[in-house]
Amino acid sequence: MMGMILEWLSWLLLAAGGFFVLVGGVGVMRMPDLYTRIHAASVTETLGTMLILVGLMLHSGLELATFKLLAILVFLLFTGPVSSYALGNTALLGGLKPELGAQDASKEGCEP
Amino acid sequence: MSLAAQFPVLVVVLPLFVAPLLALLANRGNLPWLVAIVTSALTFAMAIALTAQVMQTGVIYYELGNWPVPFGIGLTIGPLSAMMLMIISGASTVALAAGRESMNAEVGEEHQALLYSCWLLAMTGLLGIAVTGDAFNIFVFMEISSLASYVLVANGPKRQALTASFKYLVTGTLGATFYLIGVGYLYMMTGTLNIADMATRLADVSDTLPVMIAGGFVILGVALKAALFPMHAWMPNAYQYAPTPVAIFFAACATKVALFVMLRFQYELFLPNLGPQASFLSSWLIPLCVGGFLVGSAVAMFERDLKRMLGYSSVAQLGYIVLGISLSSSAGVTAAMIHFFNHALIKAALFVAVAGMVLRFGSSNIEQLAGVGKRMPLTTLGFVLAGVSLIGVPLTAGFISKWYLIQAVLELGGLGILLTILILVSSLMAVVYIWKVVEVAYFKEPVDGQSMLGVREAPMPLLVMLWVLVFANIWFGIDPSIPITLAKQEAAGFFGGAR
Amino acid sequence: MTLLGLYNYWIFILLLVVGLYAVLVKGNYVKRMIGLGIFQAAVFLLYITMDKVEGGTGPIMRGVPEPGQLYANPLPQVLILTAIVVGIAVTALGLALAIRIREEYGSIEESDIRRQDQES
Amino acid sequence: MISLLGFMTLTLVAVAAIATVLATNLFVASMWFGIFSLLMASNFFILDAADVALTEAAVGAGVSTVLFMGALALTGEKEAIRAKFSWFPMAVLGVLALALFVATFQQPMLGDPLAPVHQHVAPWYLEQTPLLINIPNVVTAILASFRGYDTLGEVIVIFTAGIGVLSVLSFKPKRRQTISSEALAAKVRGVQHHSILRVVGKLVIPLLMLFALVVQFHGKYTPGGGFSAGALFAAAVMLYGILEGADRSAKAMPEKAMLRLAAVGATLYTGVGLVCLLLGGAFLDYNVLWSDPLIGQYVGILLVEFGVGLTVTTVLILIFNAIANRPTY
Repeated sequence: MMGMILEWLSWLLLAAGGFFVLVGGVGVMRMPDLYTRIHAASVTETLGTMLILVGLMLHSGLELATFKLLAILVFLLFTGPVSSYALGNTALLGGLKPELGAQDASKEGCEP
Repeated sequence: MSLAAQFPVLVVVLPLFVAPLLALLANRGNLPWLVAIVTSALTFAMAIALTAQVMQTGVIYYELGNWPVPFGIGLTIGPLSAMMLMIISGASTVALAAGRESMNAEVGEEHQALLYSCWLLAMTGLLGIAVTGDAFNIFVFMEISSLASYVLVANGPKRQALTASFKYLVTGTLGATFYLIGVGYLYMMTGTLNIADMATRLADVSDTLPVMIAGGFVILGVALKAALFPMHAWMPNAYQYAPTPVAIFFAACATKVALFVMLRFQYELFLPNLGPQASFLSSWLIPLCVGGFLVGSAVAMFERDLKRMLGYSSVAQLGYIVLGISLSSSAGVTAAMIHFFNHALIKAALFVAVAGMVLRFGSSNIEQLAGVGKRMPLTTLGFVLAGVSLIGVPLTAGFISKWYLIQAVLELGGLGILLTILILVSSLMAVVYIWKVVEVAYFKEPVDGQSMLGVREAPMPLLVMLWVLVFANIWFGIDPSIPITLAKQEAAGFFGGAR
Repeated sequence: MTLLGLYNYWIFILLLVVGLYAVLVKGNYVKRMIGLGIFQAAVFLLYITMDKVEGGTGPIMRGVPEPGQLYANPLPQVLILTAIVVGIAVTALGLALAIRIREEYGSIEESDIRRQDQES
Repeated sequence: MISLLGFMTLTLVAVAAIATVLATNLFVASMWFGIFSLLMASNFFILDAADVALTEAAVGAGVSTVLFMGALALTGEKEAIRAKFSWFPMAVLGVLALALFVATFQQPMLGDPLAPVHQHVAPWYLEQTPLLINIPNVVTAILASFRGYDTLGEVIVIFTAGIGVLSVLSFKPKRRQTISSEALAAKVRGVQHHSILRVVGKLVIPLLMLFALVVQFHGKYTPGGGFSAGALFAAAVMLYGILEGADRSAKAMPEKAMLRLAAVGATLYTGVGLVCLLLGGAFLDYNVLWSDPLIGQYVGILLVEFGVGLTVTTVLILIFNAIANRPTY
């Protein structure tokens, strides 16, 4: 019985993770400029991957593989957001102005 | 095990062991050069000992790591491999001995430790190919010699050396990767990598298409590495812009090792097993060789730069060797092997003479070398005698190889006569471009701007090496017993069924 | 079923053509190095496709292997480990040459370099 | 099911390759090349080639992308766009592709156990390794012992590339150098103040180096070995160089020391072979290294793999430092 619940739970998590990866993918296509795309991509990176990894951990039960998956999860938790930050920071330093901000600012006439 | 029994692997491992240490030497004086030439001379001595042993006892086998051959890597040294070992290590020793001063002139003091380390690595790669019996191992050592050769060419004095080296890198890597694809297909169909073992297992799959494609890829890859006619653009460039001692070494043996691989694959693998299809592969090469030696000699006639001219003449001479290989007959193999040996002697002598002239005149442009005959009599005479051997006048090594080539070609009947005429035409063209240099050297007055005061005879070691090579040319013209016995032994090996 | 069986070879052919096209046609030296990289990666794919055995795992025999266990063929993997390092060695040298050519000629485009050579 | 996944990844690989060639901005092209290598590595893993996947990921996706970035910083970013699509080479390649395509129908299917590849040499390795060398990872056994001569050639190839890049880049450009590389790095550090990145870097780099050492010395039991370990260690140093500035990574791993260590690695490998020679065995015959041949093989492979790892690491760091510290024009 316990195995059944775990099985269902892991399939559920995997499906949810898959869905969020899909959402992230569509978001990256639809967003206008780099900065908004980073938001969409980070949805895939953090939420989608986490759900899939936890789903896999439940799937493989208490073994060495689970610990390895946990290590990957922690590693991704650190490097995922940092790489998005690095991308955004370098883009800003590189002189790429965020698109949406520019339109509202020009309407109200203040510096972006 | 006695030391002599270890020679087959030591001949490759000695330079391989010394080269990394040589890279660490500080660039003090000519210490790197000294280490390089001592190693090269020792390797040459080992190669001669191996050749003597092969001539008595036939093929030498050596299993690395004591693993049985199809599972481990085995070294097989037959007569052809022994001759290649001698040519490679001999050419390297001669080029180092003759080229010290011109290397100091063309490459700065601070780059020489790395340069001579790359020189030894290039020699190691070539020796490794000549010795090994494993198809993938040939690829690894081909990469070692190629990488080291790109670096050697890139060290040339002028900036064009860099683009010449880059083109050589792209062509060489394409060739090596085509060869790798060919070996991949062969491995896919036979399941083994050792060439001898592959030959035994190829018979039952020989009619399938992938094996034909494997043959095509191997021949194409090796032709790219050997600068066969349509794909030869990189070679004259590389010889012209590389430092001259490097040109001596490469002209004598670098491209010939690729032909050595072609000969081994053609005669050991494709001919006995593929039957009719194999002759299709080789007959496809004949028009390329004819194009090679006609176009090569024709372009050489109009070339202004001496080294570039000799580069194109090398394209022509390699055309003769590939013609010998593509005849797929015992006489063809003998002719090809003899020309391996003689061409190394001729080209080494020519380039050593050119090195002397470039060292004293500072440029290899033929017009600027006017009056070199008067100022550097010994060097120019050496050049002329080597040129005579290139043309194939009797009593010289060139004549012997042309003689055996024409004998082999005539076996083809009607086509043979046409080929003989074409060979003679290209020899006439050789006369023209050698005469062009002779005319400039002896009968033209030096260009007035040129101050002839500083020009004196070439340095002593260069002259000694030049005349050693010229005498070798003449000696092997009169008594070609060594190359011929090796060639006959190898041909017997392929066709006699001894293997 | 043949589609899945031979798909690897078809992708190998496609990569071969894409890599060769980039090496032969593109003028930019760095782009040609990338093309060379793709061309060599295609060869890696050809070798590693050979090693797969249906129902076999990686060639690691931990502990006493139960008799029925099939293993992938280890030999192509060894060859490709060597070929990958050859690829990176050639790429590194090619890029170093491209850098020096850029400093000497001011550009790494085949057309500019040929023009400068003809002028001098 | 797995081969369906393989089918997907291979299609992605083809798409990535075509995108790489079509991209005209070279930074975009080298990014695509990194993605292409990573997809290729995942495909290798699906084909049961774990060692190759690890090496391809570390070398293909990691090191070569960094080298391309370094080279592009010193050369032009944009590619001269020649719009015309030249037909002749494409026609020749098309004919070649057609010939190869027709040949594929006579080639063994993917995963076919009766293919000639699995008949002759491979089963011997799988049977004999537990008896002769007794280490679980058969790939490392073949790499270091059965075909040790190949790997020796391999170490020399990577060493040649190292001294080749040094020799080519040792010619300092003649034009006046406006700003020294140290000053340039300090200026860049000032502007980009990657403080967050450097903090996380300090966390990740030691872990990456530790993982590289695990891969190096655990290579007999799990996928790994000299090549991938060397590439991983070099990737860690490159990450340090990128975050902290190339002059600091050059100070941490000076060129002279790297060249010496690379030479030591190469001669260590040849030295082990020669020792076997002197002890009476054939070249690279580890059985004679110890009284019991199995331990001899173990010791031989350990030393040889260490030589490979040392040379690959130091040469890749050498190349990175040489390219990253070259003054830009």
